[in-house]
Amino acid sequence: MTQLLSIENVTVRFDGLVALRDVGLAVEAGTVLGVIGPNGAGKTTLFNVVSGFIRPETGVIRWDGVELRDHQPHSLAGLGIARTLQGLGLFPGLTVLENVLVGAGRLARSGPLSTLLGLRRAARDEAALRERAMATLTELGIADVHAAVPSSLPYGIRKRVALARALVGEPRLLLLDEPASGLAAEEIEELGDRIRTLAARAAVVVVEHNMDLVMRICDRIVVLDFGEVIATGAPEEIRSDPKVVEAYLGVPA
Amino acid sequence: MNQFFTLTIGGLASGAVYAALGLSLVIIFRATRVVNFAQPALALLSTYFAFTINQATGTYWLGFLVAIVGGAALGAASDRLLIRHARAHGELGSVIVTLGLLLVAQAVSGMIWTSEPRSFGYAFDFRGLFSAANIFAVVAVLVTAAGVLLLFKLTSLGLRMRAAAFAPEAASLVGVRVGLMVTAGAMLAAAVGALAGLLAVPPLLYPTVLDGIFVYALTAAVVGGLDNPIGTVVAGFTVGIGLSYVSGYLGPELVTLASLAILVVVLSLRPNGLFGRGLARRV
Amino acid sequence: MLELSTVVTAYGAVKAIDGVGITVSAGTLTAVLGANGAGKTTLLRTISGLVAPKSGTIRFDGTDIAGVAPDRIARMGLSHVPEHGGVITELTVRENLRLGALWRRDKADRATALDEVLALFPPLESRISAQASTLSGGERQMLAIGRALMSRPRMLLLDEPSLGLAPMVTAQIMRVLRGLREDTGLTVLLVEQNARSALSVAEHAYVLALGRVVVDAPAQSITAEALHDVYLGAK
Amino acid sequence: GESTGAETDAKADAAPGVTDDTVVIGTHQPLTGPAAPGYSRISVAAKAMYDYINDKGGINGRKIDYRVEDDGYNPTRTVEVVKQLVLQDEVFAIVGGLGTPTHSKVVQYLNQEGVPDLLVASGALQWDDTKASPMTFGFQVDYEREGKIQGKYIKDNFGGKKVGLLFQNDDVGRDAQAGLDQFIKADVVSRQGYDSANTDVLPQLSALKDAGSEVVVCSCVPAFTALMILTAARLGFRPQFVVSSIGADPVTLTGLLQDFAKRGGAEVSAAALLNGVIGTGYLPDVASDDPWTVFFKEVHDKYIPDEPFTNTVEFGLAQAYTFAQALKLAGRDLTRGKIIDAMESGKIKGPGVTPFAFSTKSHAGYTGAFVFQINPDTTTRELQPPMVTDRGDGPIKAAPTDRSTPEDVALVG
Amino acid sequence: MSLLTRHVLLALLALAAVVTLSIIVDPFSNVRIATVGYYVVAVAGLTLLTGTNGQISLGHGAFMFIGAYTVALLVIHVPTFPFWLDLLLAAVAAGLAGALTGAAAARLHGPYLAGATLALAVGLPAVTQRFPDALGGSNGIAFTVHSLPAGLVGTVPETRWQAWVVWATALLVLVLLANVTRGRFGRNLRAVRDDEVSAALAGIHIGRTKIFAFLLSATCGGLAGGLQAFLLGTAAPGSFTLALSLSLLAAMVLGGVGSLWGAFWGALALVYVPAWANDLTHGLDLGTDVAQHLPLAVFGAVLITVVLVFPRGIHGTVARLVSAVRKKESHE
Ligand SMILES: Nc1ncnc2c1ncn2[C@@H]1O[C@H](COP(=O)(O)OP(=O)(O)OP(=O)(O)O)[C@@H](O)[C@H]1O
Ligand SMILES: Nc1ncnc2c1ncn2[C@@H]1O[C@H](COP(=O)(O)OP(=O)(O)OP(=O)(O)O)[C@@H](O)[C@H]1O
Ligand SMILES: [Mg+2]
Ligand SMILES: [Mg+2]
Repeated sequence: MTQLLSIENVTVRFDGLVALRDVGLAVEAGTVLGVIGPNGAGKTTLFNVVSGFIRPETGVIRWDGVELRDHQPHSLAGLGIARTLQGLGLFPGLTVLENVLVGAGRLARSGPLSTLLGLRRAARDEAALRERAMATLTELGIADVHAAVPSSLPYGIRKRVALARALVGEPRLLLLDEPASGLAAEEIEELGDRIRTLAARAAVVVVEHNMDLVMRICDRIVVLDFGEVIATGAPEEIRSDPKVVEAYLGVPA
Repeated sequence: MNQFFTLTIGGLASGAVYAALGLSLVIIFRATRVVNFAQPALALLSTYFAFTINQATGTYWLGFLVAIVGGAALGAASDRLLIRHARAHGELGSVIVTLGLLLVAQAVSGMIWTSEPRSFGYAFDFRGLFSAANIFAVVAVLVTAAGVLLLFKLTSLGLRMRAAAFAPEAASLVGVRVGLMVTAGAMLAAAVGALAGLLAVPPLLYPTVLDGIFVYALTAAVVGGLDNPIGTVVAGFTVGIGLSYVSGYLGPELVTLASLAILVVVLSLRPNGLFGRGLARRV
Repeated sequence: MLELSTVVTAYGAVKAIDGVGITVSAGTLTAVLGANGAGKTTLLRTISGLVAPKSGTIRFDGTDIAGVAPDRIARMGLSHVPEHGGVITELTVRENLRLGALWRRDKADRATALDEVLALFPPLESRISAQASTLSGGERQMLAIGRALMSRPRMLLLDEPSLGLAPMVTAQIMRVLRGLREDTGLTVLLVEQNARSALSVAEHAYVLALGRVVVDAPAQSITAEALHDVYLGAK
Repeated sequence: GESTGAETDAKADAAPGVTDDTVVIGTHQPLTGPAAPGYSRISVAAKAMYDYINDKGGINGRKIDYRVEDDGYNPTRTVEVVKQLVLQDEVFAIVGGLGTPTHSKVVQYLNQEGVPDLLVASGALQWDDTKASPMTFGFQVDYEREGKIQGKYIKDNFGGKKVGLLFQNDDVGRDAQAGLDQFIKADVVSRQGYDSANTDVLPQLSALKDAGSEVVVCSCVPAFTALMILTAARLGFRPQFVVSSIGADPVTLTGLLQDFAKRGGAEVSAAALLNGVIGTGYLPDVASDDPWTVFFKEVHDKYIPDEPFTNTVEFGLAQAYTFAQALKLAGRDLTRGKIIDAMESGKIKGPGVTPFAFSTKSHAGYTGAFVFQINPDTTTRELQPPMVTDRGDGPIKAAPTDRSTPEDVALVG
Repeated sequence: MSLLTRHVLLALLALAAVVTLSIIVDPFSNVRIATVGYYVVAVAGLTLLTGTNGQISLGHGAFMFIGAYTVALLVIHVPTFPFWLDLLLAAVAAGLAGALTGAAAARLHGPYLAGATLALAVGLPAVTQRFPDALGGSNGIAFTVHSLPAGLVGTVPETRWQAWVVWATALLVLVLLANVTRGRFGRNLRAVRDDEVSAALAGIHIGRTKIFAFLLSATCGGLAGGLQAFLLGTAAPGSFTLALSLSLLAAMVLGGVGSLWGAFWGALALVYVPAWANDLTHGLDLGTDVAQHLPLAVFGAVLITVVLVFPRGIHGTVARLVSAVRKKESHE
């Protein structure tokens, strides 16, 4: 197994508050890694470090064995890392298709000059992107709403649009922040199946509070509490780890 | 040395004016999240009210009072009739509506009081470097700023005003009378604006008199961090003194350019102004 | 305590709520369930006055509050925690909490309420002076609920309070609601996507589909299968 | 390209805007915007004079249709409105276009189109260029001539005293200094420019004071004269002020300073602040019993009684009157060529205290000024009778005394 | 038909319309037509920046200033350059200034950006005072552009020719801008406007995109200024006041934000609303002071009314009416 992404000794501090302390983890191709922990444990912060929104005080992040230094959020897509946000983060002024097309931008080949001049190349490029975006929408079963604006759609559909935007760029690593929140039970089930299928093409890291989902789809789980990794292991191990039960899961009702 | 001294004191006096108008921009921004371009126009109309009363009665302070009260009334009216509705159309819509109001107010003051400059006196004797008029201006601005700061920081009225401005819907759900708060903010802003007008206008009053001052006041407000009354007052005085030096040592034609330079330097170092909070978490 | 009859709310031509009748008796916890887009959020927004209904009556404690401004309804003791919390991110955690109880006269009680809320949500205590914009998603949700509790409401409208919260916190909130209902007679109308946890604490439940009430029954009598059918049927 | 002789003749024969009973003329004025204060009344006064003339039957049987366009002192707008006046309204002439930055942008156009461009309301030197702009004529005394007369007066009466200069940062200030420097260059201890958009002149006045100036000269517009006097008072600085005609009108200044008279006691009354200020002028003092002033006052009282009778109003009346005179001289068979000939005829004897320079060789306006001082009661007294000079280094001579009166001109029936 | 061909065809059609119109109407209307033309360029550039990319600029007059002075200086000092080269260089100069401004502005948001650009509009023209010899001080520079081709002298009036040149340029700019906004880059601009975090995660370089938007927009501003100078033969600081910058913004909103059609309507309104207000005033018998200020008041009132009553601007309202009429027709 190849280590796609690895994080070592990452520490993040926000004036006084330690959001992450000495965190390390590794993501392997073809697997789903779950990151769980209480509210404010630092899960989203961890994603922010990987995405380049936050510079860690210490620590190393390696992508494909190469250390990422001073990487910027926008350079991530080019590396093949896609991320969905804890909220929706859709572009309200763009249609569903356009939202997804923005995510497909990294596959484009023509430069700004050919767009400006309206060259054939740009048009061909655009057509290819469109095809690709529609394919992704079809895959997620939402091709019929491609012309709608997000605000007119139910929450569940919007979440799928966000997922489509992350997927369309054919990432090798997908970071999903609470993908199931706000979804109905069947939708969550469907989402779980989809994530498992995705794992064939891309490694997935999921931050999620829905334990049923996490336990079902993850190959491994990392548990954070107050910014520290308190447990790592397979779902069964985690479920029965007393530290995890105390900090996060609580006594099963 | 003497020149330096004069420039400093003179700058302080103009700084008080920038601070006052800047303060009124900050208040209206805090109350409505709109940078109100009509703010100087409301101040102008208020000052014309004072002028008219002065002419009719010969008493300065009655005019002063009418200007402050009239300003507050104008603020309330502009909010109820226009700005409230403009907010629904986003930042751009609000900018344009307040701009339209500025033009109308300037035109109306020209229609009523003509474009010719009118004599408008100081509150106190203006003679001497530390003239009573100057001291009054500085003190009035400092007191107002302190009052505004206390209002926002310590009182529940201030908290409600801020809540109403930031998140009207959420504020209404916790029982805040959003409409009332926004109007209160607009009134307060316009009253402070009227004060700024009364301090800024002497010796001459004409429809475009506050145009230049508005630019420096906005500079002060932006440099200070639009949300921050104290920052704005500090920046107002700093801009006043700084521009006074530029005018005295480098040439008066460079003053506007210098205010641009100040803005560029400050904002490239601190995009939310010197005292603005930029910590907001993005993700 | 709360009684809706034939309430219709529309966004433009689309009726999001279509002739809904609901009764919530004082001191009970009632759940509203339904698929995405069923109209649950709209229902709560209509009750709290954020959107005005097209027709129908909404009685709160006997007074018709249809079309009344939200701030007045809030001051009547009906507190709404909107979807995604409605935390005012530009204010600090403390200011957000203060806002919740501002219109309450009793100062001493305000302080007690603050202590209670902080005890309930310890993460808020450690971040009390932080700007709410820096909070994590779950912390914001805690803040929103805490703010509503600060006002010591007589009735609470909760829109998906478990969204983004750790399971333990969700369970704890449910416990608190149950406790408040028992101790103070708080009435709760709870909207949940997560039917299981909602039904476990509720006495009565309504299920909405396409803006209409399709199930109106005691919570225990609603089975997973029945729900499943409704949800699927709604799609 | 170059226009041929025939073309020029055709243009000279043209008479657009002229019908049997009317002649249409136009002007551009700053009615709104930054320059409106101080200037917005000129066209009001001019209109009053044209109304008076029209009520008396017009000139050569034609009534004058005076079209005023607002350019907001914005050169772009000036070009647009002047093109509108020429192309759409088809005016016969542009009369009294106001402002150097504005009017300088249309001079070339007007000359190229052969439109008479008469009595420009600005003291810049550039209107007097018979070669490049044969259709353009100035009106007021140019800033350099006036500067020379001031300079000589200061040299003669305050010889050896330290002189400070306050000047507007544009051609007004530049030209005025060119004139002043011919006489008092050596005595100048400090030169301070001000920007007309910035009303804070404390830095300048404090520098002038620090330099020990005993005489302060300014070719300021009235607002800045008032600002200068007040700021000096603020600094306790009491030099001898010498002010140019554009900003030396006691009536206007009293108005600008009146609120200080109402409060704060006699010490800061307008009269006290203005007492002793020396000014130059080329139109008769508005308070005098000069026959022209009396006549203008009559027109004023009849047509615009609500306006204060200031120098600005007199300026507008005089300017309109001067144009009407040219119109009369051009005769009933009016063409553009004829009005130019009339202007150059040397027969226009204006209301001013000095003659116009108008001839085929010069298109400059008034050629000199008199010097006066403001009395304690804001009336004025003449310190030096009208003198005339040229814009070069020519001598300063007494002006001819054979001024005409309104009766001599007998413009209207 | 490809997008480009369609845009070019539309532009040619429009040019033909302008030429026809310019022949029918009187010479002064040609001045107005040309004025509308250069405002279209400026407003279209602004709509790309503000409407599409969400960056409010209160200082676009400053870029027109740069364009106008570039043309003025080139005409005077390098008379051998053909005027189209002057225009090109004016666009380039303003574009460079725009890139610089964009770099400084990229981190600014909302009112801070508004304040900074406002200071730019007020401060930059003051440069002329600093260098009165080179830039003409407050009087500015007057000059003449002889652009009428020798073959047309005598047959085509100068004003008509100018209208053609301005509109040919304007339409070229509109075609380029239409290409940009319709394509991937325009989408990215809108994505950055809507949500910077999501846009960055989608691989868009936020800073670079914003700077590029500023560059393009300022280029249009510079070109508009250059065209204005070409048309009027002037460049003076008094022409590039804050009022100009704000008028451009107002025109954009009047026309309909974010659409190139909106730029056209807005420019039209910018030229004709004051003109009509002026004519109206001349036609009424009002007191002097009221008459002097009425056009200003009318313009202000129009701004307020449009935002509050027709928030989509002229274009949005027209588009809505058209679709309503179509619907009605299809029902019948
Ligand atoms: N920019 C910031 N400034 C200050 N504090 C921050 C900032 N970002 C995060 N924090 C704090 O760091 C801690 C970790 O936040 P993070 O968002 O990573 O939590 P999380 O594990 O994702 O929680 P949740 O499950 O509630 O989403 C929280 O206490 C949060 O308030
Ligand atoms: N502001 C709005 N404008 C137009 N349509 C809306 C608006 N808000 C909601 N809707 C529509 O009204 C219907 C009901 O929406 P509502 O948000 O009340 O559903 P919900 O049951 O709360 O769904 P969810 O589980 O996604 O929160 C949906 O079809 C939705 O698309
Ligand atoms: Mg999180
Ligand atoms: Mg909902």
